[in-house]
Amino acid sequence: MTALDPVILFFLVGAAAGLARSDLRIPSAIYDFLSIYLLLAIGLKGGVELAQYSLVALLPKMVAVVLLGVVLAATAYPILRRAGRFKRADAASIAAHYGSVSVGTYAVALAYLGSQKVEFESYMTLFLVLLEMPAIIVGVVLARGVTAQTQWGRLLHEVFAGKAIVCLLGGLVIGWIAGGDGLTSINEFFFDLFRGMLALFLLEMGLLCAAQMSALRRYGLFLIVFGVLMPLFAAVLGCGLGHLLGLSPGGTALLAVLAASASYIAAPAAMRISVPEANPSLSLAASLGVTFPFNVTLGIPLYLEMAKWIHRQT
Amino acid sequence: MTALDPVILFFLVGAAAGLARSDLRIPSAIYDFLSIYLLLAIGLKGGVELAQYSLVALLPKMVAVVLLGVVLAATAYPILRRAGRFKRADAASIAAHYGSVSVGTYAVALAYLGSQKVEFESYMTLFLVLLEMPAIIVGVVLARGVTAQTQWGRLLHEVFAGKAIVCLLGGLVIGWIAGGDGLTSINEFFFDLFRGMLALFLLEMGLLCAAQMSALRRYGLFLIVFGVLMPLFAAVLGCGLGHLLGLSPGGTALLAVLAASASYIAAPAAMRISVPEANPSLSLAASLGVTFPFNVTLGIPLYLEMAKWIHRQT
Amino acid sequence: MTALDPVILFFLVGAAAGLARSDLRIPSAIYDFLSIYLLLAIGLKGGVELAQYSLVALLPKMVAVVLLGVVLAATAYPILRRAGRFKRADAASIAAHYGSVSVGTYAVALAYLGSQKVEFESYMTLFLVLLEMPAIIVGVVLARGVTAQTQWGRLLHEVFAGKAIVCLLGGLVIGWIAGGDGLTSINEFFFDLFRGMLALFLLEMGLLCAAQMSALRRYGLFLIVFGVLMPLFAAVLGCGLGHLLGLSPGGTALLAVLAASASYIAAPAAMRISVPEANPSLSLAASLGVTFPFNVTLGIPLYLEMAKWIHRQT
Amino acid sequence: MQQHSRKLVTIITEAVIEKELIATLEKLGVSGYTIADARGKGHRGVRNTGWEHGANIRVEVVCEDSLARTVADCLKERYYENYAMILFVTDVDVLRPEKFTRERGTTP
Amino acid sequence: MQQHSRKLVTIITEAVIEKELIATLEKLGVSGYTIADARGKGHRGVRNTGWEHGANIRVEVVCEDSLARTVADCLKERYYENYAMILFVTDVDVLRPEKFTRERGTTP
Amino acid sequence: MQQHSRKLVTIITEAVIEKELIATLEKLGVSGYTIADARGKGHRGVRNTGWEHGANIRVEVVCEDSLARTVADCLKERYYENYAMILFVTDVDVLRPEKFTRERGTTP
Ligand SMILES: Nc1ncnc2c1ncn2[C@@H]1O[C@H](COP(=O)(O)O)[C@@H](O)[C@H]1O
Ligand SMILES: Nc1ncnc2c1ncn2[C@@H]1O[C@H](COP(=O)(O)O)[C@@H](O)[C@H]1O
Ligand SMILES: Nc1ncnc2c1ncn2[C@@H]1O[C@H](COP(=O)(O)O)[C@@H](O)[C@H]1O
Ligand code: NA
Ligand code: NA
Ligand code: NA
Repeated sequence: MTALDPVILFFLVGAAAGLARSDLRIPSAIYDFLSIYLLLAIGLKGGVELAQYSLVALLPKMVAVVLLGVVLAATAYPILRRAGRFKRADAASIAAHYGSVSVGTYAVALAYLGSQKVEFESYMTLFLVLLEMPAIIVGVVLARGVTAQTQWGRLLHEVFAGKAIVCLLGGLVIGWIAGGDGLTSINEFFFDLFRGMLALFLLEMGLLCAAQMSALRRYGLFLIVFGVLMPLFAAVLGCGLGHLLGLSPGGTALLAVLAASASYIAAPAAMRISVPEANPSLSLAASLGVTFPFNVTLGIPLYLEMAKWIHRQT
Repeated sequence: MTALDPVILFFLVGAAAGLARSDLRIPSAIYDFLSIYLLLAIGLKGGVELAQYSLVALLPKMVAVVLLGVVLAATAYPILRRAGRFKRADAASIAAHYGSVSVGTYAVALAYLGSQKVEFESYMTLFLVLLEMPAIIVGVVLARGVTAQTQWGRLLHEVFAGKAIVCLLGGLVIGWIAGGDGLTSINEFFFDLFRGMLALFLLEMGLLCAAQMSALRRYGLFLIVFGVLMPLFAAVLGCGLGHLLGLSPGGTALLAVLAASASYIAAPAAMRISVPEANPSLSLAASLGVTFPFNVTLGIPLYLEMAKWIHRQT
Repeated sequence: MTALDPVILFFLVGAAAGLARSDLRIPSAIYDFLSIYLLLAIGLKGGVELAQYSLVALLPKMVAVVLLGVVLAATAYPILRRAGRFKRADAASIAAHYGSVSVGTYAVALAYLGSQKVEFESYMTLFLVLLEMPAIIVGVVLARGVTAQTQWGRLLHEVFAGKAIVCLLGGLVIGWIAGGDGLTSINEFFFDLFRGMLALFLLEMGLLCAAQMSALRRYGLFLIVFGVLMPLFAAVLGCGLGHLLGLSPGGTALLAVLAASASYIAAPAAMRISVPEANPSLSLAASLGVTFPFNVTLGIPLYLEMAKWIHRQT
Repeated sequence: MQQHSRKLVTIITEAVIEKELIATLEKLGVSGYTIADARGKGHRGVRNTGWEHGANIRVEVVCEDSLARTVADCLKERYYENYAMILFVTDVDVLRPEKFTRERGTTP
Repeated sequence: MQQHSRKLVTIITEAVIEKELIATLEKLGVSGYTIADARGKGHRGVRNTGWEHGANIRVEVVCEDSLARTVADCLKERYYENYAMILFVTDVDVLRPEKFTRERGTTP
Repeated sequence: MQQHSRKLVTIITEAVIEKELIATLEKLGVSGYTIADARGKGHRGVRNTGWEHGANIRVEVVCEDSLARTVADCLKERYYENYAMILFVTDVDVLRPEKFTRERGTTP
C-alpha cells in the first residue's frame, strides 16, 4: 500500500498541519528550490537512459502523446460546461489544467514504481515534457477561439521558457550528454537525495492542498466529483494508449499517471495571463485540492494495477 | 572533548563571525528550512524506534516528565523574582523559557551521544515533545494568574499547532508508521545529512548568540550567572528523575539535557503574545546568549558524566 | 574535455535559459546558501590537510602569492587606462576584480582536477584566501592614491569580515582542528554533495552571466577581448610562479586558475563602497560575462595543460 | 480619472503579532490589507534578525477617514505599550472608493 | 532643499502579472519603478501563499500628475476586472524632478 | 485621535550601501528607520538580480520637517552622483510625535 510509503505520509502530515491551521510554512525560496531540484533530477534520470533511443524512432509515440493531451482537454471542456455549468472561460481553464501534467504526481509515481521494483521505459520523462504544453493551447483556444487577439508568441514563450520545461529539458540534455558515468559525481545529490527532497516537497504540497479546502467548500460538490472521476477516466485513456504503443506495464502506468495528473504550475500561470477572466481558484481547488491528493494516495497504485491487468489481457 | 566535535566548531565560528560584525548571514528561509529539517529528522528517528514501546507502559514516565517541566518553571520564577529582582512578567517569561526545551541543544546532544557511542531510550524524543508545552502554561499563569482574560484556547493552539510540535509529532508518526525499513529510501536525506545540516544550523545559532551580547551587557551579571547555574540545577533534577525512572545512562543524560536547555522558539513566541508586557530581549539574552552556548560546549559532556556517575552509585 | 563535465553543462543550461529570457530563478536565499556551502566545504577540505604543514614553512610561498595579486592588479590597470581608455576609477576597479579571485572558478577547477585524478598541494585554499584581499587594496590606491580620506579601516573590515573570507577561514580552522577523522560525521554533507551543490550554483551563475550580455553589448569589444586575454596572461604568470615555488603540476594549475579568475563577490562590494564613482556594470560584465564562462569551459583544462607542460620542461 | 480621497494607514511592528494584528484589523472592518516583511530600528532597538522574533512587518490599510481614526486609536491603545510599533496615516486618492469602505456588519 | 511635487502611484496586485504590468508601465513612459513582494487580503480573498499564484507584488511609480492619471486609468481599464489589484496615488516631494519626467518617444 | 504631522522620507537605493546609509542616517539623528528589500528600474538600469549587487533596498524614515530636509540634502550631496538612488518626501500624521523627534546629542 502506498499509503505507507513515507513520502505520502509527509503529504498527509502537511495536509493535517494545514487543516489544523498550523503556522508551519515551507519558505517560498525552499519550495522553489525543491521544485527546481525535482525537475532537474527527473530530467537527468530520463536523459541518461534516453541516450539509448533514437528520437526518430520515438516520433510516432511522441505525436500520439501530444494528441492525448489535446484529447483530454477537449473532453474535459464539454463536461465542465454542461454537467458543471461553468462559464466558458472557467471550463476552458480547468480543462487545460487536466490536459496538462503535474510533476509532483509524476515524481511520486516514480518513487512508487521504484519501491515496487517495476521497470518502465526511460523516455517517459520526454512524454512528461510533451504533455505540459498542448492542453494549455487547447484551453486558450476553447476560451477565446483562434483570435488574432491572443498573443500566441507570448503564450508559447511563457510555457517553453517557463521554469518547468527549462529544468526538465535542461536535465534531459545534461543527462543525455553526460551519460550515466558522467553523472556519478552528482549521483549522491540528484539521485540518493531524491526521495528525501520529494518528502519535503510533499509536506508543502499538503499545506497547499489544505489551503484549498475553503475554496472547495465554496464551489461545492461538482468540483470534487470531477476531480476524482476525470483522472480515473484519463487514466483509462492513458492505459489504453500505453498498451497500444506497446509500452511495458510500468510505462503504461506512468502514461496513465501523466494523463490522470492535473497541472498546478505551468497551466495556472499560463491561464492567468491568457484567460484572465477565468477564476483561478476554481482550477486550483480541483487540481490541488482534490486530484493531487487522490492521485498520490489511491490513484497511482490503482493505475499500476490497471496497467498490469490490461497487459494480462493480451 | 566535544569542543572538538566539528558541529560545535561551527557554532564557535558563527559566534566569532557575529562578534566581528561580519556580514555573514544565513538567510531566514534557510534557517527555517534547517530547523524544519532537524525537527523532522529527530521525530523520524524517534518514531522508528518508538514502535517497540506501548504508550500505555510509558504513561507514568510521560506524566513524570511533564511534572519536571512544571517544577523547573516554578522553581526558576521565585529565584528570578527575589535574587534577580525582575518584574513579575519578566520573571514568569524567563521561567517559562527554562522550563521548556531547546531542540538545537537536544540535537547536539544526540550527535554527542552518537559520537560517544552511548545508547539511550528512543522515546526520549517523545519527552522532548512533552516538555515543550507545560512550562509555557506555568509561565502564563505566573504572570497573569488563572484569569478568564487569558485566551487559553489561542495559547494552546499557538503551541500545539506551532512549527516545532507539528514537525516533531509529524516525524514521530511517520517514523512510527513507516518503521525502519520504510524509511530506508529517505535515510540518506534525513539521517546521513543530519550532522551536516546541524553544523550549518549551529553556524547561524552562533550568529544569533553573538547578537545577544549587547543585550547581555545591558542586563548585567545576574542573567549570566542565572544562565549558567539554572541549567546546572535543572540537569541535576533531570539526572535524578532519569535515574528514578530507571533510564539508561544515555537516557538519563538526555533528560538532563532537556531539563537544562532553555527554549528559544516556542516559548518566546508564546510569551510575546500571552505576556506581552514581558521584555523579550531579557529571556532571549539568557537562553540564546548564555545557556545555549554553555550547554552545547560544556554542559552536555558534563551532564553525561553526571548521568554515568549517578548510575555507578547503585 | 570539461565541456562534458556535467557541472559545466549546468552552467551552459543556466546561460541558455537566461538568454532565452526564461523565468527560471534561483531564489537569492538559495544562492546565498550555495555560496556559503561552497566556501565552507572548500575551507574544510583545505583545513584538513593543512594540518600537515607548518605555516612558518609556508610563509615565503604565502608572501609570493600576495605579491602575485598585487602584480596582477598593477599590470591590468595601465592596460585598461591606455588600451581601454577607461576612466581612472573604472580602470582601477576592473583591475581590482582581476587581481582578486573567484571562488566559483576555483571550485570548478577542484572538481576538474578531481575527475582528472590530478594531485595538488592542499594549502592552495590558503592561497585562495590570501589572494582575495591585496588586489582590492591596490585598486583603491590606484583610484584614490593613498589619501587619508579613504576609510581603510572600514575597507579592511568590509573584506576580512566579509562572507567569503569568514567562511573560508572558518572552514579552514574547523577542518584544521577537527582533522580528517573528526569530519567523517559531516563528510556526506560537505564532500559527497559538493559537486551537486556546485552544479546548482553554476546553473545560477549561468543565469547571472547571461544577464551581463546587454551590458557587454553596450561596452563593446574591448571588454570581451580583455576578459579573455587578461586571464590567459594571468594564468601564465600563475604557472610561472607555481613552478618557481616548486608546486606540483596540479598545484601550479590551481595557482594559474586563481590568477586567471576574476572576483565577482568580494571585489564588487568593496569597490562599490570605496570607489563609488567606478561603474560597477563594467567590471561585472567583464568578470561575470566573459572571464568566468571562459575559465570554466576552456580556461581550466588549458591551464592544467600549461602546468603539465611547464613541468615537463625541467 | 475621477478620484476619491481615502486614508492610507501604515503600521510597522513585530512579525510575531501578525496573526493577532490582522484579526484585530478585520474586527474593525477594514476591507483589506497588505503586508510586507521589513527590518528596522526604533525605540525598542534594532530588529533585523532573519528569524521571526527579530523581524518586523509593514502593514498597509486603505480606508475611510473615520475608520483610519478607529484603527489608529485601537492599535495605540492595544499595542503601543508592549510592542515595537509605529503607525502613520497618509492621504491617498483611489479610483474605486467602494473597495475601501468599511465591511458591513462589523463593530466600529 | 528646493522641492518639486510629483505623484507616487502605488499598485498592489498579483505577482503572476509582474512581467506584463512592467511592460505596460514602460509603454506608458514611466521613468522607473520599484517592486517589492507582499501578501494581503482584499475582495478577491487572502493572497499569502509562498508560491507565485497566491503572492502579491507592490509596485511604486513616481511620476508627473498627468502620467499618474494615465497610468491609473490604463491599469483600471486593463486589469481591474480580472485581477486582484488596488491602486492609490499620493503627493510626494522630490529633489530631482528631471528624474521623474515621462521618457521621450513614448505614447501617452 | 489627536494627530501630529511629520514627514516620511522614502529612499530607494542599492542594497550594497545599506550599512553605510544607516550610519549616515543615525549620524543625522533620525529616531528610527524601516528597511525592506526591493527591486526596480531607473536611470541606472534594471536592478532585480537575486544577489546583493543587483538588489535595491527601500528605506523609510519618519521625522520632523527640518530633519527631513537635512536628510534629503545630505543624501543628495553624498550619494546621488555615484549611486542608484531616489528619494521622496510625504506628509504623514502620527500618533506619538515624541517618537519621531531628533535624537538628542546628534549633529544636525
Ligand atoms: N522614525 C522612524 N522612521 C521609520 N521607521 C521607524 C521609526 N521609528 C521606528 N520605526 C520602525 O518601527 C519599528 C518599531 O519601532 P519602535 O516601537 O520605536 O521600536 C522599528 O523596528 C522600525 O522598523
Ligand atoms: N483596503 C485595503 N488596504 C490595503 N491593501 C488592500 C486593500 N484591499 C486590497 N488590498 C491589497 O490588494 C490586493 C488585491 O485586492 P483585491 O483586488 O481587493 O483582492 C489584496 O491582496 C491586498 O494585498
Ligand atoms: N520613477 C520611479 N518610480 C519609482 N521608483 C523609481 C523610479 N526611478 C527609480 N526608481 C527606483 O530607484 C532605483 C534607483 O534609481 P536610479 O538611480 O534612477 O537608477 C531604481 O532601481 C528603482 O528601484
Ligand atoms: Na493530465
Ligand atoms: Na528546560
Ligand atoms: Na585573479
